Amino acid sequence: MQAFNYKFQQFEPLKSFKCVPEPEVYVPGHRTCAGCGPALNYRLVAKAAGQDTIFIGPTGCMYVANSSYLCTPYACSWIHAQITNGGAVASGIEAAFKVLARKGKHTGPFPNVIVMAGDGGSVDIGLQAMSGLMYRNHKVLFICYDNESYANTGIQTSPMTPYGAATTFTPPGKEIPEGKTLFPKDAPQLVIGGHPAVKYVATTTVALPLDLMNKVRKALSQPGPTFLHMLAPCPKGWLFPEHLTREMARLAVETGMWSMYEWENGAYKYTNVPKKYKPVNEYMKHQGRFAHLKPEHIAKMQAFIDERIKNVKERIPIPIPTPKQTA
Amino acid sequence: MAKVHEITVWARGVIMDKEGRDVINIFAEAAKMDGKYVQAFDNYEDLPDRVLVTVRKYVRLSDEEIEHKYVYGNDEPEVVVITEATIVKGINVLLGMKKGGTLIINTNRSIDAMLKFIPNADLLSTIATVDADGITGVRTVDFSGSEGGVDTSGIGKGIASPLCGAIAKVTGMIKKENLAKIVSDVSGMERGYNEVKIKKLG
Amino acid sequence: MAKEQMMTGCRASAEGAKAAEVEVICSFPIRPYTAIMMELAKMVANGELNAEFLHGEGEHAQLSVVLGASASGARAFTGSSGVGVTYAMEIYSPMSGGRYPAQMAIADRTLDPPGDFGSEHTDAMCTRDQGWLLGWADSPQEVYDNTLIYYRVGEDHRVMLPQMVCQEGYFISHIPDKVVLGERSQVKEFLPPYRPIGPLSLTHPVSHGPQIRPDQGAPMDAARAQTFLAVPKVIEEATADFNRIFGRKYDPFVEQYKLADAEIAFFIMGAHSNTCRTSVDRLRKQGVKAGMARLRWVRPWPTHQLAEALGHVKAIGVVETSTSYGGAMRGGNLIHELRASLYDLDQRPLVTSFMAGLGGETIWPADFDHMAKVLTEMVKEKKTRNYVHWIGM
Amino acid sequence: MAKELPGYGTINVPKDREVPFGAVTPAPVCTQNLFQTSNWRIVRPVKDDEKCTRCLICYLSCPDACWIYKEEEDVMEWVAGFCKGCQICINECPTGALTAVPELDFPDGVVRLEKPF
Repeated sequence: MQAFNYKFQQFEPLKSFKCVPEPEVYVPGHRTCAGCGPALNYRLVAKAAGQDTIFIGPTGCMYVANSSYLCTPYACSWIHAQITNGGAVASGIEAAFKVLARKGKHTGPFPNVIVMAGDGGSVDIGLQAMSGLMYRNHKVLFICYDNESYANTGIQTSPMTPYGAATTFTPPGKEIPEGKTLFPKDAPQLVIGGHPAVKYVATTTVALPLDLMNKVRKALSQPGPTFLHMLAPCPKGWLFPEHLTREMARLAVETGMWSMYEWENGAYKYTNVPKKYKPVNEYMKHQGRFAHLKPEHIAKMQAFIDERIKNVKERIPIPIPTPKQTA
Repeated sequence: MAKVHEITVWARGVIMDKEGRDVINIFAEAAKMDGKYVQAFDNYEDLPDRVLVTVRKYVRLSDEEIEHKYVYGNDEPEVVVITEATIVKGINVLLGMKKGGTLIINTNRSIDAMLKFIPNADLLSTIATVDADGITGVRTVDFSGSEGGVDTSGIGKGIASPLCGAIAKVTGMIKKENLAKIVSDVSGMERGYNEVKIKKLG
Repeated sequence: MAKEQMMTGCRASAEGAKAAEVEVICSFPIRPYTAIMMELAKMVANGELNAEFLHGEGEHAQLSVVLGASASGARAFTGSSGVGVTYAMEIYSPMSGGRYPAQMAIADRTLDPPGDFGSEHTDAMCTRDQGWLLGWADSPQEVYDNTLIYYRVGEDHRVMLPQMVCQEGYFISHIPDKVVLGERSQVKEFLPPYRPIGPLSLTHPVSHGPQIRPDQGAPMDAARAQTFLAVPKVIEEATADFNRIFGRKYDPFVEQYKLADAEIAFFIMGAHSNTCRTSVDRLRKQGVKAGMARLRWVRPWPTHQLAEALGHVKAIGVVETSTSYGGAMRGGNLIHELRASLYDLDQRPLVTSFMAGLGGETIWPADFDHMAKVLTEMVKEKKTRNYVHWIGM
Repeated sequence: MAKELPGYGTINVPKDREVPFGAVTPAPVCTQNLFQTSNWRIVRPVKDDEKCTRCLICYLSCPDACWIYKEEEDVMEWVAGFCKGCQICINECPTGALTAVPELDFPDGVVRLEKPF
């Protein structure tokens, strides 16, 4: 391969809130929910990445609610992708800018190419395209903003929906009292586990804006594909009052429902590990989607989480195992 | 072509989406009991609804079979129902109304206080307020009825019952006795009927 | 004058893409089009073509990649066959609606089940209502030529639509035939560089494909429909330029072979038109006034040109190599549109269809003789007895 | 040809119904003014400047970018036109400088869009 200087952008970490870049790249004037976690997520990502960015928006809330009726909130370039193919469209864009740069048709910095996909667009119907992108070593940041359901279509279960959550496709009933009976996929492990080109993966949430923005900036400074898994609480889908969006994200970290870590070239680094984890019910009790659960269901969730955070507590630098589902 | 009476209900996304839908469904059901031809549906473009976004729900009512059923909304509402009072500040809810219409608002504020936010109140012959939130104290949230699905959680448990009681009293388009057979909160409905404040304008 | 070479349609397609200096290529293996990508991969590996060559994880990804590349201002190229074409179905409308003039090379293959490598037009015909430019070549030479012509038409600012350059699997894709490649200067004169409209850019940020309301949908559709009204003129210009620069004699839409005084005619597209042409000659020697009309563009469909070319003929046999199960004539796809094209004539020719070449079966000269016999009988009887005839069945 | 065949007619999309070519629109600058969201609010956050420490938490908590730090005056400024009234800022404010006040208590901020969007 020819050595060519594509002028990839490099980003310094932000030291404090005061250092956060002022320009809004995801501007106000969009149809996302009041208190929308993914919207806050989007705004922080866009702020961290800056104007020289191209967003790929696979179908989902962050497409439909953001780009309603020919009005979009993206002050940088943005393109819709199908829910299936965010990774592939991003690949095409990245490849195009590479060849255009080589031919002198694109000058200036290489764009930050960022896919903002929901959980379904990342690890369910979008998994194949995401995996293809990761495998092919494109310089693309793939972000899964995880609101734990297909929210745009009216809250249907996705592989990221937690056990026990009520969705419109997993309504609790006499025969199936817990609603959702399956445990979710482990998105970062899907990426880490099988993509040698990927050198940086991290999890973060809107509860920690500086952490989130710095992980974006770190990811964008890598030469190849990167993946960020972001917990973005959804007041509509999770049924909590909209002012608690960041509170829910915080509680997710404090109860172990969400683990904060970075994976870089094979090494794990856990952050924000609570001294003592709160019981999962501290998190679940605020959310209407769990309101139907009986104590035994909550115990089952607690057991699942206990297993998952075992290694985190002991700070063992190995992948967080996906707990086995019990019958 | 028999006249189609248009009733538009405004609500807030997610937190009152079911409440708004309950109002139109209860209204339509009660009117049907009187032998009317009715349609009740959500504004399709307002879906998927987002927390706090304004959403519209429609009833279309006629003495004969409705000739053209496939419209996206009501262009000339005769009755407008506001399930959350702040909406009047942000939107011209009387858009398309012919002179002589009716506006019913769920609020504990005075009619005159509300009128301050309605510069085109000259279109109204009647304005009414009812404190539906005060009467029931609950709102129900349930997604199962959205997107054309079937509601599972009982109709009119929240603010829809008192609001429908108020609508019956103010408009006379539906009967209280019929409502009593439909709503799950009959006493709330009756309180709405009895406690609604009505003011006749010009 | 460049020298004549023997090459397959796959190679010709790759040569066409190379001549067009495509910038982003996305591959996925499926027979028989695969060799197009094999050839391009070599060109990129050898440094003959400065392009990004991506291995898509499927046809759906292939189309998605070229969509992204085209939106970014790169000339993009991909291709497929058979069920690969249909696997990518979701992306066809977004590509034409977003006005991304990328190109897809198709070497036809019969749709499953079960697996059949043979050629049948049904794969690419599935996309005929998706807003793409679509047509079949009858030789490796025409594959090469069409690659350039289609890019020129598709990227014209009056058009801006994706294109599907089709050739039959095996017959064209794998049997070498004479090809004269264009000179660099000829290609340069014929095909200007791709100038995107409102591409993804850092200096002029844009939003591609925001949501619309139902009442904005009709204008979107109308805009695409309007474009198709403008395409024929662009095709005529491009074909005339191509003929002038490269010294060829293409009719823009319909090749008319011995049609002027024909009583019966075959209506056909693709490879089997070559056998058809020789059959027309043979039949002529036997005293049968036969002729042939070969369709070069399925989209846009040349309604008036066909009425003009075929209006005077007494009976037409549509040689169909596609299926339209349960369709109006219970045969293939072409007869519907041909009959519709002739409907407004005062004297309509009799039209029937011949299901031939399905599953990749060859069409023999004797089959054309048989078809001619059926058509001659129709002329004699002055009626169409059956809408459809299954050749050899 | 003896007979003139029908044509395809013409398609004229009325000016007011035109959709941008390929649905490609220019990106907004600063705010998307075609999409006001102030009418989503039931309450608005009211700030007590005495208690505000300019910690910027509200600024980085708002999905709709409705708190802006004005450096010259050293104050936080609220963006009335887009605040949806989600109250995240009120919940997150560490000093209790923000309170929720019903929007109807304010005579200002009347928008009255003809349509919701």
